[in-house]
Parts: sequence; structure tokens; C-alpha cells
Amino acid sequence: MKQIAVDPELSVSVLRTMWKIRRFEEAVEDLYGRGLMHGTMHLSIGQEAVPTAACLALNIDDYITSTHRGHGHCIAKGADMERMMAELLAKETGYCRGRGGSMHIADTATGNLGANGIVAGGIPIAAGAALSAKMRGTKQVAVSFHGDGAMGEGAWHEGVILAAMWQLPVVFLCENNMYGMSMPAAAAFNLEKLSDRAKGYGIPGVTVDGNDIQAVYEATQEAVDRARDGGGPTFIEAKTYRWRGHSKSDKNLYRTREEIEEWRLRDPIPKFEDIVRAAGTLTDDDLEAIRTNVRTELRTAVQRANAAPDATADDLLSAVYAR
Amino acid sequence: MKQIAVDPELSVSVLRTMWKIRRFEEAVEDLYGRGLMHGTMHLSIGQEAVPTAACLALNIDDYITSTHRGHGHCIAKGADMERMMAELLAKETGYCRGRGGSMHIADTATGNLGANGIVAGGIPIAAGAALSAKMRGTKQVAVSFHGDGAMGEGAWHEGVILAAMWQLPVVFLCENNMYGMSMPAAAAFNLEKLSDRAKGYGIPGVTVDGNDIQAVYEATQEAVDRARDGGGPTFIEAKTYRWRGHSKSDKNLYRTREEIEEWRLRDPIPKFEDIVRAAGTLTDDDLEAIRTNVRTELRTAVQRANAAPDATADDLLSAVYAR
Amino acid sequence: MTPTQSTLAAVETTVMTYAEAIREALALAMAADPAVFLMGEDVGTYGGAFGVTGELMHTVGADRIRDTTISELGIVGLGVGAAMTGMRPIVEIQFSDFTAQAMDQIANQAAKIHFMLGGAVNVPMVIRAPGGSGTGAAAQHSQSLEAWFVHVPGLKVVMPATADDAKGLLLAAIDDPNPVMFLEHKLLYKTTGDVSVGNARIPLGVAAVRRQGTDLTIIATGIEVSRSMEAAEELAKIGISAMVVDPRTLKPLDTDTILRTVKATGRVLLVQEAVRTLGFMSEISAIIAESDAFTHLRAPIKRLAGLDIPIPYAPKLERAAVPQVEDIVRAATDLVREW
Amino acid sequence: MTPTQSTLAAVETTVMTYAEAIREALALAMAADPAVFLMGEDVGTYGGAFGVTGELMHTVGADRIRDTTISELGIVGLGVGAAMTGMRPIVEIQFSDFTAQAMDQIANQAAKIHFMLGGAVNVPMVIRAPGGSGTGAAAQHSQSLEAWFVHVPGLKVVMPATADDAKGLLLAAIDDPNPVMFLEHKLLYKTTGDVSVGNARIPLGVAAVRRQGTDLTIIATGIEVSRSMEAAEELAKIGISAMVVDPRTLKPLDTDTILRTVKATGRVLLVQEAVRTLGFMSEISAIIAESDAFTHLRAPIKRLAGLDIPIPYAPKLERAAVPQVEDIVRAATDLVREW
Ligand SMILES: Cc1ncc(C[n+]2csc(CCOP(=O)(O)OP(=O)(O)O)c2C)c(N)n1
Ligand SMILES: Cc1ncc(C[n+]2csc(CCOP(=O)(O)OP(=O)(O)O)c2C)c(N)n1
Ligand SMILES: [Mg+2]
Ligand SMILES: [Mg+2]
Repeated sequence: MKQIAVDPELSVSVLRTMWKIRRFEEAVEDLYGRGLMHGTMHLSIGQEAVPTAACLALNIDDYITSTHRGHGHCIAKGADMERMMAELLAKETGYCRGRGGSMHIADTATGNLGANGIVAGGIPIAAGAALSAKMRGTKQVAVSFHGDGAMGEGAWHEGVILAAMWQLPVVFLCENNMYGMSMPAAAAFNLEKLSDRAKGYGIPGVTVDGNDIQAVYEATQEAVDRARDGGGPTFIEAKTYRWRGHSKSDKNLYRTREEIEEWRLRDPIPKFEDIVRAAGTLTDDDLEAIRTNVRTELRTAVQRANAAPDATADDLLSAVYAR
Repeated sequence: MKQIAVDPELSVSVLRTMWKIRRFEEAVEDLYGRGLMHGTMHLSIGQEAVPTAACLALNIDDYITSTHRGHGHCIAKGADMERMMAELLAKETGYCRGRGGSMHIADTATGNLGANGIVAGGIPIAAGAALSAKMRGTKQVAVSFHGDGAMGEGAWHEGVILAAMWQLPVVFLCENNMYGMSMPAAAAFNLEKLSDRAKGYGIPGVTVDGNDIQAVYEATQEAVDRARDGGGPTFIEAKTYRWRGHSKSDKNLYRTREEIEEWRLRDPIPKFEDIVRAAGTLTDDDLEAIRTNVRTELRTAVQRANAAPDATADDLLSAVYAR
Repeated sequence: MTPTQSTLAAVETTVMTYAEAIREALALAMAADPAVFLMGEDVGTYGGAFGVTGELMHTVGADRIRDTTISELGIVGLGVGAAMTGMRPIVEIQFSDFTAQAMDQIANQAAKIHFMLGGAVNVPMVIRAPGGSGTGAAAQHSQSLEAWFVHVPGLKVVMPATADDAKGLLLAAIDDPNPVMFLEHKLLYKTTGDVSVGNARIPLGVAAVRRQGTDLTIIATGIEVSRSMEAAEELAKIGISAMVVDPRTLKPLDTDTILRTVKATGRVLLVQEAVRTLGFMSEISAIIAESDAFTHLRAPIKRLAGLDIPIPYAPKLERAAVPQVEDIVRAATDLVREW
Repeated sequence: MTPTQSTLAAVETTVMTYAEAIREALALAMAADPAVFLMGEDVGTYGGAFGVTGELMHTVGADRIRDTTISELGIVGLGVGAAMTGMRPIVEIQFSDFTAQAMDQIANQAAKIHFMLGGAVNVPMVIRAPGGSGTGAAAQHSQSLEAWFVHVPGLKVVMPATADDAKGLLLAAIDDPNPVMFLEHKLLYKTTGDVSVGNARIPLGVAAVRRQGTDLTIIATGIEVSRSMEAAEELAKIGISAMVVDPRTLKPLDTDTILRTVKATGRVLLVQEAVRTLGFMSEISAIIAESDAFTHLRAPIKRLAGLDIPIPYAPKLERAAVPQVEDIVRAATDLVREW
């Protein structure tokens, strides 16, 4: 198992990804706040470590399915921030030509089968991609990112059962950020650890600190290896926290300011920066360079996306069916 | 906990119920076979002990939800065989005025909220009846009978989660007859015992021999007591076997003749007869009297049902909405 | 002025939003009957994704405004069980798109149980769900799915277009002994209107003639009612007199009012936000075409509807996907000028 | 003789049942393309609840005919994921009523993904599901739900009425790069017909004029096609000449053929098994009423449909619930005699 924090290349990559997610989300928040962006938004600030570390265990042709809170997954799997931003800005150059927006962002070239506006909607789809990989004999693996709240849906249950029955190469990765919108996972599920649910499906389950890059990576790598070797699905619970409201309408009535503050102290990015600094893997200058580079990249992405042509309504009717 | 086999009254009641179910099903099979009955049929021959013993733990105003294979539940909860038979014979005097048939048979007067043509359809409904009881403060309990196959449906998952969250007075009673139509439960669920699933929902789970009256009764009574006392839901797996095909179209291609024969040897009725005979609770004459009485009752029920007027098409349109 | 109200003495009214009107109906119904309760995702502490329940949980308690897990099939199913056993549940589905998750309990259970069980039991429940586009929420959060429900015997289907209707119809829906789909519209939540004070119900099955007119009859539902009213103002300026009819309840349907108003003008424009093909207006069209109003028609029946596409995210595309005021004006003008 | 076939030299045919024709299409498609597979409840060892797959699993292997748990939402969802990643799944839903369970994956996922993702990916899958009443299976196993799917942009909807169509249309559906609802009818499975030998596809979107006639045009779907043909024979005996048109694919719809045949006779009788309100024929009626065929109509458009009720169990009631041959004869006679 790779020790990420002692590998300079990996460490840079991890920090770059986390910063990209953080900065991307901040830019989105800012654009919305200024009325320059449409629709709604679900930000993953505070949760950056999970997709970043999980995708380290994946190949480019491995699949992921993502959620309404999907920017982080998309970036971590390798998507281009400019095309993402173009999508959110409803541009023709966006990943979905401005037709999907934040909740449907996808990048099939990097294996991202799409965010999903339907909670748990991606779970059977990931199992299906895994079935496809198995039938085609490609050794690809699928990872289904989902929230704690998704575990209340029948789709979760049905997707996991079929995957378990057919021992499909899929990993169900729950980002337990403690709430499904306003419902505390602790109140919803009567469980110490959500991974206790896995046993009832005859598959391995594990709970890790979702703000710990190495822990998430190791759990995912182990699950992915098992899946690739024909060992079937795994369930992973990664405990993390969403700093922002669920979406723009959230007044945070269901949690305390203290709780939010407490979790801000566990920010996965400085946490990992501290680790690599302490390990001597990267210097303060290195860290600063990463931040600066990402900031520049993001600024360019936003500018270019902004300059792109608006999504066109010309072929709406003919775009419904593939030919 | 009552020791059923040493109590003459209870023993008679248990045997009467089991024989009623057995004879009812045989009559249905015969009527279908002779083309005198319409539709399809799902017989519970071989599974009589489960509803019989479970309903011993229930009051008349407790609720049950039942399944496509629901004649046994209906009889055990106290329904009248004549009105049941009238329903299956599409008579106006049937429980559903001939509109529902076997798959929708219900008897609200004895707390049976209905068979259900939808696998797992009754599970959230039972949880809802339990919620209602809890909100009305009536101390009623609901038992949701369902098959092993039902545990693959999202409805099962969602009903159980909500019941667990709200600690509702409901018992999920799985009649594991080893197959969901042709799918072996062992192949479907990757589990030693289906009751291992309960832990993942934070509720107690237990597996019992479904052909053992005392075992099913005790498990149900314990679960019902807990539910009535505010202790929330329980999952029970009762292992049993369906002797007949799934429905009339079944060619039994998915199981062996030997397996069926083996289970016929574990017939719950003679098994319980042997116990009460050995315990000296009932004599051979008593046992014979029960059989004779049930046979007579059933014959009368069929005759009367047959003589009843056919279901009428007069008010079909006005029967859709309640007024 | 609705037909029902016109027969009464002037009722006292107060200005409130559509969302507030719904909340008031909920509060009144809960105060009147201990069997009434509501469950849904984020309806309690959060106050509802669109703020409809607001602070109601703090008034009536967490027992009567119940926060659930994310489980549309489950909560509708629990509603069915509760409704069969003496309660009057209201289930909020956060976006009407997620009724797809609950379709079995809605269409195969709730709708059919009364009939299937030979009338032995009722299922008095209300399923509230907001539909419609215009918020940039894209294809899975913007649908208008009323047609699915209108096609299911055993369901009633209500689509309130004003704050007053939202309150009065919701009170009537809660009273009804049958399952009622109560389809709200996201864009209407913040619109205001005069709302009758007190417990006044608006009966299900009575259309509202929102505007009298002589040149054509516009029949519109949901958000398209106010758009049609606006269009009618525009049309008046160019000398076209449009009658505007809002069925309000799609099932049961006030066919009489529809046919009467169509006969009166001889031209009909049907306006819905839902996608065109097999939307609710297809049924209205079919009803007119097979009725005695057929011979009164001076022009073919005209439908204006959402494009047959999933709702796109981009604001311009989203707007282009469903009928806007100017589309109604244009269609009405064409209809009157050409025929 | 269908329009497409009429242009060809006589094709070689063989007599088989509708179920066998479907099985043959499945076998041919699997032989031609390793990406094609089928999954569903009891489709393997059991051979399908209606025997459609039969022994196919033994020929093509348990990998290609996959028995699943009872999990309609799950299997459609797995189908979507497989279709997005290079496979061509066919999902069998045991009774079309259970599409309600899978509605989210059908309508919110499969149907929308191609559009929602800006065309980046296709979802080539077929969902086979038998509908219809007549088997005494009551309200939850007898519905005709095609209208739900026709109302969803992104889905194609096919309703084969003959064995030949079942085969040819299924082959075309499997080829199609979009999700196709393939709605079979339980009562048709055992009916026989001449079926074209080999791999001949019948293109989606082409109606079949099953019978020429001059007095009225009967447009019918599914089981009502053969009932309409029988009725047409009866009508001929009393001097009424009925044209019979079977749209075959409800989406895309062959509007041209429909309007042409309606104009030709000036009278139209629409016949469906599904409940009347907002059934598929409502759309056909609306299309005719807003078209140039409107002015050719000599009579109001007439719909004959299932009663707006759940399908009852009792045989007589079940029969009364949907149009039978004698109902069609009566409606057609009235239409021609009165107008
Ligand atoms: C089927 C469905 N139900 C409800 C919603 C509304 N909704 C969107 S996100 C969300 C909360 C999801 O919680 P979780 O799965 O924990 O993800 P998180 O938002 O915490 O990342 C809800 C209720 C939805 N989009 N889809
Ligand atoms: C939602 C749904 N899917 C499929 C079916 C068809 N079906 C009816 S019974 C059955 C098997 C049920 O198995 P199980 O739950 O184990 O009950 P059992 O028949 O063994 O009593 C199936 C697949 C159905 N009725 N409903
Ligand atoms: Mg969460
Ligand atoms: Mg079983």
C-alpha cells in the first residue's frame, strides 16, 4: 500500500486535487452569491479528502457515479475545471452543453458516469457499470459515491443486493457527512457505524476517517483490489463533514455553530499539509506553489468558461434521442 | 411464555387453524384444477405453522399485512372461510365483493389489512399501521408477513428503516420458504441467516424453525411484547417450505423432487399432532375430531360460497372512490 | 372570483403567499382533527425545502410534523398504512419528480385499495408535491407529472394556481376519504394573493372561470393560469377577448364548465407546462372533440405545452422549454386571426 | 401485410406464437452481438413467468440470461449502468405493473441521461414488460400503463400486436441507441401468426394499416388490434367497411399514417384497453383535433377504452372493464349510423 505523504509526487497530486475542489467550490459560491450563476448548488467544502483519496486508487477507465454534491468527485476523477465551470455557467462548452448543470455534471472520458439529482440514483447504475465491466472482461471497477442520506433509499438496497449476489467489481463509498440535508445520520439509522449495515448484505464493510487521506486511500485501494480480483463489492463509510449548508436555501437550523466550528478545525487540507511538511516530503514553498498554481488555474478556468458561448436552444428537440 | 402443546385449548386451536389452512388450500387447488376457479393461486401448503403460531401472539385488533400467498394469514388471523372462498369464487359475498380475489383478500374486522399482489408492498403499510397505533396510543401491534424474496425489494428496506427510526410497534415476519419464485434465498442474499440482516437496521433479529409451532410462537410473542411495550420493531425469520409450485405455471425446474420429499417429511401438522399426543394433551380421538370438524366446516364453506350470488358489475365506476 | 365564492356574500380575506396559505391549511386541519399529521423529508426543523411547513413543527410538535429519512416509497407506504387505520396522513414529497420512487405505493396501493378490497376500507391521505420548472434545477427536479396521476383510477388530482385555492383546496383534500395528489408549483410559493379567512373549503371538482371573454377560451393549469391571465391582459390590448378557465382539480374534472365555456367562444387554447405528448391537455382535447361542443368549434383545438424534452439547466433553454406569456399571446392571436 | 413488407418481395415466414417470436428475436440478437443480454426475475431456470425465455438460458448461458432478485428498480438501474458502458441490456419486468417500482430509473435516469449529459452518452436498453387484463390476476397485475411512458421524453414505446411484429420490432428495439419500453400482452403470448424468417427488423415509428376500409378508421393498440380486426369482420357483415390501423410504436408515432387514414374515412374510432382518462388515445384524439384532418371529420372523434377503474378479479367484471369485440362493433355501428 502506498504511503502517500512520503511520496512527493502523490502528495502534490493530492494537495492539488483538494485545493482545486476547495477553490472550485468557493468560486461557485461566489458566482451564485453575486447572481452570476443559476439554479442551486451543493458544495463539498470540508469533504475534499474523500474523493481525492478514493480516486487515487482508481484508473482513468474505472467508473464512478456521483451525487448532487458532485463537483469534488468530478475533479478528483480528472475532469477539466474549465468545462465544469462552463457547464455551471450554462455554456455550450460545458460538459453537458449547459443542459445538465451542477446536478448532472459528468465526464465520461475520465469514467465519471455523472452526478445525479436523485439521491441513491447512482447506486444501481454503478452496479450496472460493474456488471458491464465483468461481462466485458475488462477488469474495470466502479465506485459509487453517495451520502449517508442515500442509505435510506430502496435504490441503495437493491443496488447493493444485486452487486453482492453477482460479486460485481463495485465499491459503495458513503461520504457520511453526518446529515442527509437536515436529518442526522445518527437519528436515521440506529447504527453505531454505517458500515455495520454491510454485514447484512454479506459484503465487507469498513469505517474510516474521511478527512484522513491515507485512511480513505487504503480502504478504497483494498476494496478496489478485491473488486478487480473478482472478490466482489465492498462498503466504505468515510466520516466527514459539510461546512456549508445543504444548498442555498439552508439556514442551518438542525446543527450548531459549535459543531461546524469544531469540524472546521479538522479541515482535511491543512491537516494533510501538516503531515507532508512534518514528513519532510514537501516544503512550505512547495505548498505555497501548489496553492498559487491552483488559484491561477481556477481563475483561468472561470475566465475562459465565462467567455464561452451560451448554451444554444437550437436543437433541443432533436437532442432528446440518440441516433 | 405459554407452552402450547400442554394446553388442550390452545392445542386444539392450533390444529384447527393449521387444518383449516391445509384443507382450504387443497380445496382451492381442486377448484382451480377443475376449472371452477379463475385467476392464479399461490398455496401455502407446508407453511401452515408460521401464521398459525404467529397469530397466537396477536389480539384481534392487532394488524397484519399479508402477501400473494395469503390464505393462511387470513385464516390464522380469524377470517371466515366461507367469505374467503366466496371471494375466490368471485362472489358478491366475498371479502372484497369479488373485486380482489386471492391476491387482495382482506378482513379488516380481524385486523388483516390485506394480501398484496406486490412483493414487499405490505411492509411499509404495516409500518404505517404501527405508526398509526402509536400515534393513537392504542397499544396495537402490526405484523408484516412477507417472503424471503421480498427482502430484495427497496420497499422492505424503506419500511424497516422508518419503523426502526421511530421504534414503531411492528414485527417483520419473514416466511423463508427457501425460494422467491425460482430464486433460492441462499443464492440471493449472501447470508447464513436472513435475520443477520436485522443488525444492519439496528433492530433485533432471530431465526426459528418455521415448522415448529412453539418456536414461532415464542419468537413472535417476544417481539410483540417488546413492540407493545414501546421497544420497537423486530425481524423474525421462520424457515419453512412451500410444497406446491409457486403458482399454477410452475414446473419446479429450480428444485429437486428429493428436496420436496424431504420437506414433506417435516410436515408441521403431524409434527405438532405427535407432540400433543406424546404430551398426553390430546388423544387420537381428539385429533380425529378436529380433522373431521374442519373438513365439514370447509365443505359447508365451499357449498355456501358456491351458492352465493356472483359479483355484480353494476356499480364498478362508483366503487372506485370512497364517499 | 370563483363560481363557488360568487354565490356567497363577500368573504373576509387576507393577503398571504401561496406557501403561507398551505401552511395555514395544514395548521387548521391539524387543529381540527388529531388524526391529521404530516411527514416528509426536512419538513420539521428545516421547515421544508421550500419553507412550506416553516415553523409549524414548533407549534404542533414533532409527532405531527415528522421528519423522515430519504425514502419516498417508504413514507407514502407508511401513509397508506396509517390512512387505513384511522389517521389522515399528509405526505410531502420534496420534489414531485420523486413521486417516481413512490409510484408503487401511490398507484398500486393507495389508489386501488378501496376498490380492490370491495370498499371495506378507505385511504384518506394527501400527497403534496411541488412540480414545475423555472428554478434552474434541471431535468430531475422540474417535471410536471400530473398526467401520470390523472391516468390512475382511485387518485384525485389537484393543482392549485392561487394562494386562496391552495388553502381551500388543501382543506378539502385533507377532508376527502380518498388519496389526493396535491401538486403545488415551486414558482408560486412566493406569489401572494387574497386568501379567505377561516376554514372555508373549496370543493374538489369545481373549475374556476378566472376571466370572462368572447373570442376564445384559454384553459390552463398550474403556473400557466397566471401566465394566461397576463396574456389575456395583453390580448385585450389588441382587441382579443379571452376567457380563462382553470380546472383546479384535474380529477374529478369539472367537464361541464369546460364544455360550456368552450361552446361560448367556439375557440379553445389549451395551455400546460408539462410536456406536450399525453399531457393533461390531451385529455381535455379528447373530451371536447367527442362532446357536443365539437360542433360549436370554429377552429381546431390548439394545444400549447412544454416541449417534449427533459427540462434543461441553462436559463434560456429552460425558459424555451415551457409556454411563456408571449407564447400564449401569440398562439391565441393566431387562433383568433386564422379562424 | 404491413406497409414496410408490402414493398418487399414475399418474405419467407413460419408460424409461431408471439412468445416464441420474442424468444427468437432474443436469441438472434444475442447471437449477433455479445453486448446483448437479458436480466429479470425467473427468466433463467424457470423460463420466465410466461415462458417467454423458455430454455434460452440453456443455450446462451446464465451469464446472458440472468436471474435476478425481486428488485425492479435495481435491475432497471443495473441496466442503465450497463447500457452506458458498452452493453445492450434487455430487462424483463415480470408484469408491467411493477414498472411502478422502477419508475425512477426508467423516467428520471434512462430516459433523461442522453439529453441531460449533453449527448455525451447513450442508454441503449430495452425494458420488456407484459401488460393487460384477462387472466384473472386483478388490479395489481393487469394494468396497461403505456401512457405513463409515452409521456416521458427520451423513452420510445412499442406495443406489438402480432407475433411478427413482436419479433421484428424487438430486433429493432434492441438495435436502437435509446431506452425502449417494449410492452407485450399476456393474452397474446399464446396466439400464433406468420413470422418472417431471419433477422428482418420492423422499424420503430411505422404504423401498420391492418385492413382497408371506407366508412370509418379504427385505430387500436395491443390486444385491441385483434379485437378490432374481428369487429371489422362483423361490421363487414352488416355493410360497414372499417379500416384498421395499428400504430405499433406509440413513440415515435407515425402521425402521417394516422392522419391520412382518418382523412380517408372522415370517421374515427379509437380503441385502447387502458383506462380511458389520459390513455394513449387521448393523445391521438388531440393530434387529430388540432390537425388538418379536423376539417375532414364527419363525426366527433370517438374513444372506446377501459373503464376508469382498477381491473377487478371476477371474470365477468374483468371482461366488462375493457373493450371487447362486441363493444367495438357497437361503437363503430353507432358512429357510422349516427353521423
Ligand atoms: C430521491 C430524492 N429524494 C430527495 C431528494 C432531495 N435531496 C437532495 S440531496 C438530499 C440530502 C442527501 O443527503 P446525503 O445522501 O447524506 O448527501 P449529502 O447532501 O449529505 O452530500 C435530499 C433530501 C433528492 N434529490 N432525491
Ligand atoms: C414487485 C413485484 N415483483 C415481482 C412479483 C412477482 N412475484 C410474485 S410472488 C414472487 C415471489 C415472491 O417470493 P417470496 O417473497 O419469497 O414469497 P413466496 O412466494 O415464496 O411466498 C414474485 C417474483 C410481484 N408480485 N411483485
Ligand atoms: Mg450527508
Ligand atoms: Mg419465498
